[in-house]
Amino acid sequence: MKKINLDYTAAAPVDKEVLEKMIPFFSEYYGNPSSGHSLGEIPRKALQEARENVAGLIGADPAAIIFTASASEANNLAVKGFAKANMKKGKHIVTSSVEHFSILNQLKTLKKEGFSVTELPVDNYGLVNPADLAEAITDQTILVSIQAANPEIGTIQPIKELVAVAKERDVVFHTDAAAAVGWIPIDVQKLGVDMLSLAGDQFYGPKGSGALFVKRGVRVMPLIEGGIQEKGLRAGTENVALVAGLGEAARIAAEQLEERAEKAAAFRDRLKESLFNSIPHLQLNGHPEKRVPRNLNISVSFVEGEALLMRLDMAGINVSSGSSCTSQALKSSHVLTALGVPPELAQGSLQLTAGPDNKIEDIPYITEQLADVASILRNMSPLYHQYMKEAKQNA
Amino acid sequence: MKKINLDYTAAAPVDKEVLEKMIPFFSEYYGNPSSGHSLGEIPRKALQEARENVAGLIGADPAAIIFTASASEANNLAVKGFAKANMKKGKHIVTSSVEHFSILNQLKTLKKEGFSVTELPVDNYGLVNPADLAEAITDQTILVSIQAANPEIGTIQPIKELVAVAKERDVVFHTDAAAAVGWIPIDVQKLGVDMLSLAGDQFYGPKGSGALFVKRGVRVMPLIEGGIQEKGLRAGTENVALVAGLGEAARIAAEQLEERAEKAAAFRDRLKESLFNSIPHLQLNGHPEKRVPRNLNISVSFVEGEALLMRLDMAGINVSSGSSCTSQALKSSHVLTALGVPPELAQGSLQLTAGPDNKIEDIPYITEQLADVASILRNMSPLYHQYMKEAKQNA
Amino acid sequence: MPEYSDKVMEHFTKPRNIGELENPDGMGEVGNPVCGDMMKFTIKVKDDRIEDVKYLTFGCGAAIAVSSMVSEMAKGKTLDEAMKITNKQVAEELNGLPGNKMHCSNLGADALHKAIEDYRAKVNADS
Amino acid sequence: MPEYSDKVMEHFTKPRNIGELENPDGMGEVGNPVCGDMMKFTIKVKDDRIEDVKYLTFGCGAAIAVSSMVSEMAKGKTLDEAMKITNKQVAEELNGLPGNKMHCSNLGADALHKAIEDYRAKVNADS
Ligand SMILES: Cc1ncc(COP(=O)(O)O)c(C=O)c1O
Ligand SMILES: Cc1ncc(COP(=O)(O)O)c(C=O)c1O
Repeated sequence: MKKINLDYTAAAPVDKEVLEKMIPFFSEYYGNPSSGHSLGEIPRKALQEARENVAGLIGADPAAIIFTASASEANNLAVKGFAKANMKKGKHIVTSSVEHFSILNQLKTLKKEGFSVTELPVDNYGLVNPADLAEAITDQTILVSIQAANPEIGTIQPIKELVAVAKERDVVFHTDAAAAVGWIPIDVQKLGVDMLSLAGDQFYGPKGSGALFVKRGVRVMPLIEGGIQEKGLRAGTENVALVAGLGEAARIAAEQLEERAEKAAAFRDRLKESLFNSIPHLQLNGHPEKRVPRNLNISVSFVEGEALLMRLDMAGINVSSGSSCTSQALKSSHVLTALGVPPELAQGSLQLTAGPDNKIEDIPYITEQLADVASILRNMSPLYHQYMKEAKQNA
Repeated sequence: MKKINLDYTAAAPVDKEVLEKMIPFFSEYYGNPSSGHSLGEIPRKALQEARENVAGLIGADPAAIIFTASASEANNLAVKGFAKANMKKGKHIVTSSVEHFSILNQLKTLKKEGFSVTELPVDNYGLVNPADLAEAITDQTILVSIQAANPEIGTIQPIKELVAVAKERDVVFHTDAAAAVGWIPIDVQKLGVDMLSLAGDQFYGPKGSGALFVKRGVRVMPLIEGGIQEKGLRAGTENVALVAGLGEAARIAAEQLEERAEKAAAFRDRLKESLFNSIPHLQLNGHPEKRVPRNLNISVSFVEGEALLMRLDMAGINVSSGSSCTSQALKSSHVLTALGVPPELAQGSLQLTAGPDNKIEDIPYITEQLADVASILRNMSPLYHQYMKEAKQNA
Repeated sequence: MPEYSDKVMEHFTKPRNIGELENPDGMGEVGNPVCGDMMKFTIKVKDDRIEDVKYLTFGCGAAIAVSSMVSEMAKGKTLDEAMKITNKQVAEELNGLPGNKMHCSNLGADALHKAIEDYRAKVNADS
Repeated sequence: MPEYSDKVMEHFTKPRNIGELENPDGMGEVGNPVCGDMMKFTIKVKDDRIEDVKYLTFGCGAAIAVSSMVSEMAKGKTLDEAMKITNKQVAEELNGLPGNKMHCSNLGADALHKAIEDYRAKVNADS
């Protein structure tokens, strides 16, 4: 059976070169970068090299990069860390309704601690309107946190415009760029952001590798306190191997960004065309153009996502879904809901992310399989039967 | 030149078997354990297996293990997480003066947030007295956090006795066991602790792998919020490879604990004997018997630790020191200070930790080198010249 | 999905008795697309026994397997017997369901009972 | 340590002019073991020039290299010239010191100046 992964947002293989870069730091150059003796030397240099490569990918000063163990950690450090350090200036934070849970859930906690939070709405494509941000900012606002791109629907936010609005009011701007870095050009200086989160595993680096860019002068409090690693912003013996992997992944991503993006977009566009041509009653979720190149998100009317996902899995095709049954919290995608996608279409949503192993030649197979699966499930769907009855009556 | 590492607390090589266990999860079984499709299956099983192995090493229920990216993170989750979740019951925390900075520094932050903290003193060997704990606990006390063993001087605390005192007053007990797990038998049930932190890299697992045991019924708030991985206590895509490595390291440690401990202690004891027999003016720091088997800590009178460390490094021997010049924060060891070690002896302290590559046959070389280095540095030390003058005058 | 039993997978992959009976004697519907699962059961009754049963299901793997299982369990049973089928029994017949699926997807018995009640209400109305 | 320049390492490894002059013309001491560094300079002065200089140092690699460097810089200089040697110059001669060592270990010029002042005080007291 063919094996076709279309769920590279959930997880992707570590790039071969990246893994090679990492391996020696486990058992060979295993020293602690903080050691005063020579065993610390090579690991320390590896950290510095990684810092430069990660900084290079986003146009930052290497000294502004704080390594973390995930994008979730970077997001928590950025938002809670900034809120804690700056609460005397105000206790209002603005975000969007389509953020990742690692932003939204910590804001719930901050609310309980006396902060107020404004969740900006998005349009049908998932875009935040800068005018809404302008309206939301008050004298109490200390932070705006809006994602660079959405991991589920791929929509790319107008960060530069949003930053301009925040800067007019002297408000610090954080962007969760985990779904963007490595796939679209991101330059912290051109965008003007003060903080930016990224995740190594989103561009073929290892899981458990992330980073937060914190512009010089922006004060945040550490989540993990202890030693003064990462300028005191993140205690704990540095994870040299994974950081080296993150750095190498960043180096390669910077080099190959355009090529990767073009390849992914070409595949994604062809797949979309093929699916929409062959299968009736599909709907595109997210923006038709302003989306990360590897992301496709569709809703298959009348059927539920987990059932689709399972049947596709049996056909060797891996996807994910925004249905409630596939979510950890048993709620259907808050992102699709924020876009105004009707509940039954949110339940039938599929997220397809192109990755390194996807071939244009596989598109007919994927299309055929999804067509089959959709038709099997529609045939047992009360919603589909009802639709067909109504269509008949109307005819 | 011989290369002899005696600084295995700072860092140790990942065990070969452990690394082999990890490798496939980077690029082959790279799936996300939270995925609804088959790519998540093997990673999910690996997590579960690791959870069982880590639990097995400390006699815990696998469901009570929360994976973290370091002992520092585990400590912060335990203390701040518990404090946040239980502050309505009281705002007093008891700890000891010889804890790791990942305990002490977060307590400084909690103090600023209205908590009060009692740092129990230790005796000349570094031991906390249970009677002192009994006296320190008030009606406001919600948590006691005392380490199982000290990483620097190796002293093992009487945790069982300390827990008994806390339990009499219904106070939750956390122990930072990062320097103990893998080297002395640790059983959370026999000890009676409610929370326990451990670090994979202290028993030949990878850096960036840690865990917190949280007994059923003990409430903590997450530091990193977002997805509901690790029962909602630690958000972020699971770091499957490193967790698998931690699990394998735990499995092997459980199997080989006695053998490893005996081997390390045999080397350590012979080394100690040889050094004290050959070099005048040495002092042992920590307890003569109640110490982790691999740890030796001595002070070389009249000289400073960084200079010792550098000259030993040039001779191929790696050690660490509690001198202020070798610390990140440029302060001499708070542990040695708490023991009442005089400042000049704290400056001249050396921490020697036995590890997998240490051979009894190397002890004469190590002794010779340290004797040489001590004598070179003493010959240029004003303290030594003064001592010799006084000795002459007294003779 | 890997948490599903083989029996669940077997019913999900090859669901029995799919469809909608024409002129059913009883019809029962539960759930809605918002919660993610929806089932419609239709039955034919003869001599107080369920002679035939079919269902349509919008829902996850568990919901589909549960519908299929219920239809098999119900077929041939007297109405009183069928009314005694519980969601818990259905889950047991399927060799268990993942904890988080016990509530939201395990509604098959409810739908069946609704269909039986619908039939009984009609019979009562006719008599 | 790997942050030390080659020049620092060279002076640390082979420190020049170690010792304590007998009957020195001037003696200067700075630091103490609590802060981690301690230096004792002794000088012989002839014709207002530093004819000989020796030191004893308790301290880290930087402290030892600094002492050695200062002793080399001072030897043969007039007292006025030697008084103009700054800690910053010493660090520069060593091709730099790590940032965190600039303050605590870079006290060699201070110790030298103290020795010169000690000599001058004695000369003044004698005259
Ligand atoms: C935009 C965004 N933020 C945060 C995260 C969290 O990443 P992690 O689970 O690695 O912490 C993700 C994960 O995919 C993401 O896409
Ligand atoms: C007792 C103890 N606690 C905490 C830590 C912190 O470990 P890490 O730096 O891996 O977070 C250490 C490190 O050696 C330790 O020995």
